[in-house]
Amino acid sequence: MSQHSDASFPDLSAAIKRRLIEHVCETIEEHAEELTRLDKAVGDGDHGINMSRGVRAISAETEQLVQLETPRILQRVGMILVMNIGGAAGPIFGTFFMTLAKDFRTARDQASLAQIFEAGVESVCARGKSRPGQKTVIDVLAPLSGLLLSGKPLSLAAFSEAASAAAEATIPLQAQRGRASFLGARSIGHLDPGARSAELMIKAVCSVLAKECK
Amino acid sequence: MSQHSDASFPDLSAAIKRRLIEHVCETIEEHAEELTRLDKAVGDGDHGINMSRGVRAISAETEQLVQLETPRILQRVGMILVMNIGGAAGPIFGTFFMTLAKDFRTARDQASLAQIFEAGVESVCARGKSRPGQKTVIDVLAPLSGLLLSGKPLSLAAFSEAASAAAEATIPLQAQRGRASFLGARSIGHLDPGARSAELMIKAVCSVLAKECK
Amino acid sequence: MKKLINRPEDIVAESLEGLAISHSDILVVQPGARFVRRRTLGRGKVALVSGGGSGHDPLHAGFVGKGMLDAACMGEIFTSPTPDQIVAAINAVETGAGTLLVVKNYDGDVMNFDMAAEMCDHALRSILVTDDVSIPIDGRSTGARGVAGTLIVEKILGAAAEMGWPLDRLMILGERLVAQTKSMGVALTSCTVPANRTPTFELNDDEMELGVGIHGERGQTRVKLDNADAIARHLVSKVLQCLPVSESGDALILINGFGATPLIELNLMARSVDQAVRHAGLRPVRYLVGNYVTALDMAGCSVTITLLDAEIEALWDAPVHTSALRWGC
Amino acid sequence: MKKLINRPEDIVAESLEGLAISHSDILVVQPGARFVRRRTLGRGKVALVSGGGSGHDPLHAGFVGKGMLDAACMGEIFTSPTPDQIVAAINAVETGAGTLLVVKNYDGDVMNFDMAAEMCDHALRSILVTDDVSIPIDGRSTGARGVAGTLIVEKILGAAAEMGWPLDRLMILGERLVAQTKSMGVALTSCTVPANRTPTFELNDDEMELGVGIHGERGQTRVKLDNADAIARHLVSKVLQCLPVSESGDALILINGFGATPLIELNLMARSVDQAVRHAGLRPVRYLVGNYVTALDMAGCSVTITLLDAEIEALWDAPVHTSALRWGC
Ligand SMILES: Nc1ncnc2c1ncn2[C@@H]1O[C@H](COP(=O)(O)OP(=O)(O)O)[C@@H](O)[C@H]1O
Ligand SMILES: Nc1ncnc2c1ncn2[C@@H]1O[C@H](COP(=O)(O)OP(=O)(O)O)[C@@H](O)[C@H]1O
Ligand SMILES: [Mg+2]
Ligand SMILES: [Mg+2]
Ligand SMILES: [Mg+2]
Ligand SMILES: [Mg+2]
Repeated sequence: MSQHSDASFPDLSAAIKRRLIEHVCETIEEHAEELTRLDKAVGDGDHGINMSRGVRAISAETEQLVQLETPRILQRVGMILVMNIGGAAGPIFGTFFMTLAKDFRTARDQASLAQIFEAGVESVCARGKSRPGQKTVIDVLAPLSGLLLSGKPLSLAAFSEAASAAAEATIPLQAQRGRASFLGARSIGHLDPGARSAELMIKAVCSVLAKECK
Repeated sequence: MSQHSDASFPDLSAAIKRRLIEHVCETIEEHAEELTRLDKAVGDGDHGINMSRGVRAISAETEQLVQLETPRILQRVGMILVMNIGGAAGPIFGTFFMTLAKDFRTARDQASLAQIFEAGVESVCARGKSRPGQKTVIDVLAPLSGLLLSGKPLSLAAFSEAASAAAEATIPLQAQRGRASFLGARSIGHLDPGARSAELMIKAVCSVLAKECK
Repeated sequence: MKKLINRPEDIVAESLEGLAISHSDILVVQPGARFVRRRTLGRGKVALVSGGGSGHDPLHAGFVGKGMLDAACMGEIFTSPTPDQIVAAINAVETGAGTLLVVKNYDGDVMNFDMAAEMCDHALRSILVTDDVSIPIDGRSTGARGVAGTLIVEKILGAAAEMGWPLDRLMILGERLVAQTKSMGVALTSCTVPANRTPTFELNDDEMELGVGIHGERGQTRVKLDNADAIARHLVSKVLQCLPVSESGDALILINGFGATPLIELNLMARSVDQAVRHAGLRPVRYLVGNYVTALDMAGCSVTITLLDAEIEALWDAPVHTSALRWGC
Repeated sequence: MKKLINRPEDIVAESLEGLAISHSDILVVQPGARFVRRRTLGRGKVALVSGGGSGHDPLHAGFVGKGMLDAACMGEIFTSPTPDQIVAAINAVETGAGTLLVVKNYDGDVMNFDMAAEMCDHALRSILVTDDVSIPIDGRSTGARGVAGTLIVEKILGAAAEMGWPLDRLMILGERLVAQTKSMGVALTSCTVPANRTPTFELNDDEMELGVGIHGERGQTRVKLDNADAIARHLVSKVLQCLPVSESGDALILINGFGATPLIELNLMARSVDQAVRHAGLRPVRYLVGNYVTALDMAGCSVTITLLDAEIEALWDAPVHTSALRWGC
């Protein structure tokens, strides 16, 4: 990721913000049926419905959101997700965005971004009483956090690919959190729906940034 | 039907009584699924179940029944049907047999048998507040009564065939009694399940008599 | 067919046994007897006895208890009880003030209850319930069939009997109630009679049967599945066509599920029916919503409307303590 | 998928509206608000608030009323309510004596109720219901999920709250209740989440899922369909393995249908369960049989056993007046 020498990134343009919001929302909507299908296999068959209820609520506020500074957007997006999704996904994704918002103003370089991201992941673990390896969203977020923290220079494409690999890696896991944990060993062999959502959002963000920020 | 000059028929042998009881019961059991299927089309899908519950109760008493005189057998068979079938078929068939029993002792020739049979049909009409043409059991019993009353010499085979023709003739009728009447015009085109039961019993009786009484 | 049962032929007896076990404070089932009676009989009151085929639970056995039925005779699945069974039930609860039979108008029920009545020699009358409005009158001269409205007739007559009304007065009330109570139903599926193992009829995924009874039998017409509001409007308009206009406009509404209809849908239907009934100028002042008069595992519902006056409303509100309906005590 | 609904996205709101219409004497639903509250609040008593995803009707909204819940927050189908919604419900019924939350132990419910609790600043405690015994303990450290036993916890805590018990004492009672209440379920079919239009999973005609929850999700194992007596024996033995031995041996039994199970089958199961429970040396002294904690149109049932002592039994018997549970008044 490109580095800046000033105290913080200059904020993104409203156009890029709009593109980011739109593309994340569109991506989730486009994959809603797949997400529900994944949740039918190991959960209660509503993850796609839940996520699309969340992103539709965000879409409805796009115009107001793009006027805000990025930390405020993250904060508001988190709130919208919490207030509209419910279930497990609402608090999980909502908490993640709201935590990112807290220190986002101090994002300066990969190292500071890594810390912000890590704080987000930790807040999700705390909220869900969960940790990596339990077949949840965290199994996508935690490895990405590790990558960022490693300090190795990282392309958006590589970050994207890592998200996909991490989601994929939930397949052989036995779930220990969320509804899939009720299945015991029967949860093995299925992709975690929440992990797939996290992957989709990360990839949507990376693809917009890759296009717009070069 | 063969004629006797004495005051009444000599009673049938226990062997013939057993054969009659067994064959009527077997015939109904063998056709139970068909009867239920007919009732699924125009009723509540239980006519075969009901009839076989009735004949199973009769079968269980065969040994006692064959010791009785024919009128007592008819009376008892009617009671067993009433007390075990329930629904529409129980009172209908039960009443028929119990009414036959009343005057059966006076059966001497086709003419007296015709009157006994007619009394049976009338008791069913009274019990069911029904008359011929309403797509019920009566549409088999009434024409047979007419045949007997006509005085024309009648073979068991002809009687049997008339029963089949009469049952068949319920197909184009619109039901006006029983559950099939709830369907209005949708009942047209289906064989009445009760009519089919009546046909089967008559044919079973005729076939035993044809074999055993020549 | 998937059901929580042992052998199909034992369903009725075992289910009655279970009912008696879980409500032993109010009910008695004599082993082998195919009727349920109140544990404590009200001496000197008219005995209220009903019954019919099984498969409509909680009707009728679930409505035995204080302020409702004294006994219920349960036949085989969808098969009227037999006369001997009905006589036994009457004899078990009759205490000298006579018996009132509540009979749903089906040929089988009418014939079996008639035969039973002929076998009894004490004071005995019967009320024939004919609330279904879906049967075209042409061709049938024996009147409409009895469906979910039976519950309302049993509850209100039961309250009056509990208050000591004599047989004649109950008859007059019963006939008035039947005239003021009308129902119409719609099925989304048929049901499976356990001994048969397959459903009585099949419906496509986009179809429903309008004007069905409570035996999983076909209805009057098969139409495209519609939404709750449209279904409610249709049922309510059919029912109201057959009801005499009432002065107060007060109505009791029963939204009845057919056995496999989740409560979330019945509650939703209550909203749709409420709108339709109010639109027609009636005031729904009492509601009952639930699976009360069912057809085994049939999905769908019926709407019953009873026109209320102060007397009937007070009898509806009177205390009742049965396994399926309880209030005021 | 066939349901009596309008648009899938309106089911929850329209169904709550219908519930409030048909029980306007005891319930209030604020238009637009996604919670139901008692019409008349008991001043000075601890407020009892519960909630969860919709689709389990009558849980929780059907248990709002005198002697049970003060408010119920209903989320989307099978989706926990959101924190803002829970906070609004708490604020609507809190009268100064504090609030007790009854939460079924699902990650989603726990997280949303936790967030709500963090947003409130008055006295607030929560009871986590963990009655399901089907989940193997290995791998999961957050405890068992909450299923039909929730009804029992809500009824008994509701009675105690109504009698004026303070928050601390309610907490102790609630934790004792949770420890003494265990459940296990079996599904004959899955259910159809309305927005999905097809069932969550398919089962063959000769299969059942053992150890299911109340969301139409897969269970612990898929086995051949068995008869009612065998199913009852299995469920009861699993439940009893997880219950502390009680002194009196008195038990409350809940035979709970999952939404599409006809009462005739549940009554029959009551007989089978009664035999199994007695065989194990317990004395079933209270029964509740019906579709109370459901999974939309899922077929099947669960068995819940609560060990009773004189205090808990008296609280169970105490008057309750909700739309789905009513006695003693
Ligand atoms: N305790 C938890 N910690 C982190 N993530 C969780 C937790 N519980 C569930 N999840 C995530 O939430 C996803 C399910 O979301 P969703 O289906 O919308 O909610 P619900 O399970 O309430 O129906 C799971 O796939 C998993 O990734
Ligand atoms: N009122 C009636 N008079 C004469 N026969 C009748 C009458 N009602 C019904 N039936 C006969 O009974 C048959 C149905 O019997 P069954 O299915 O055993 O009883 P149910 O209709 O009670 O389920 C019909 O096919 C018809 O022949
Ligand atoms: Mg889910
Ligand atoms: Mg029939
Ligand atoms: Mg029948
Ligand atoms: Mg969910």
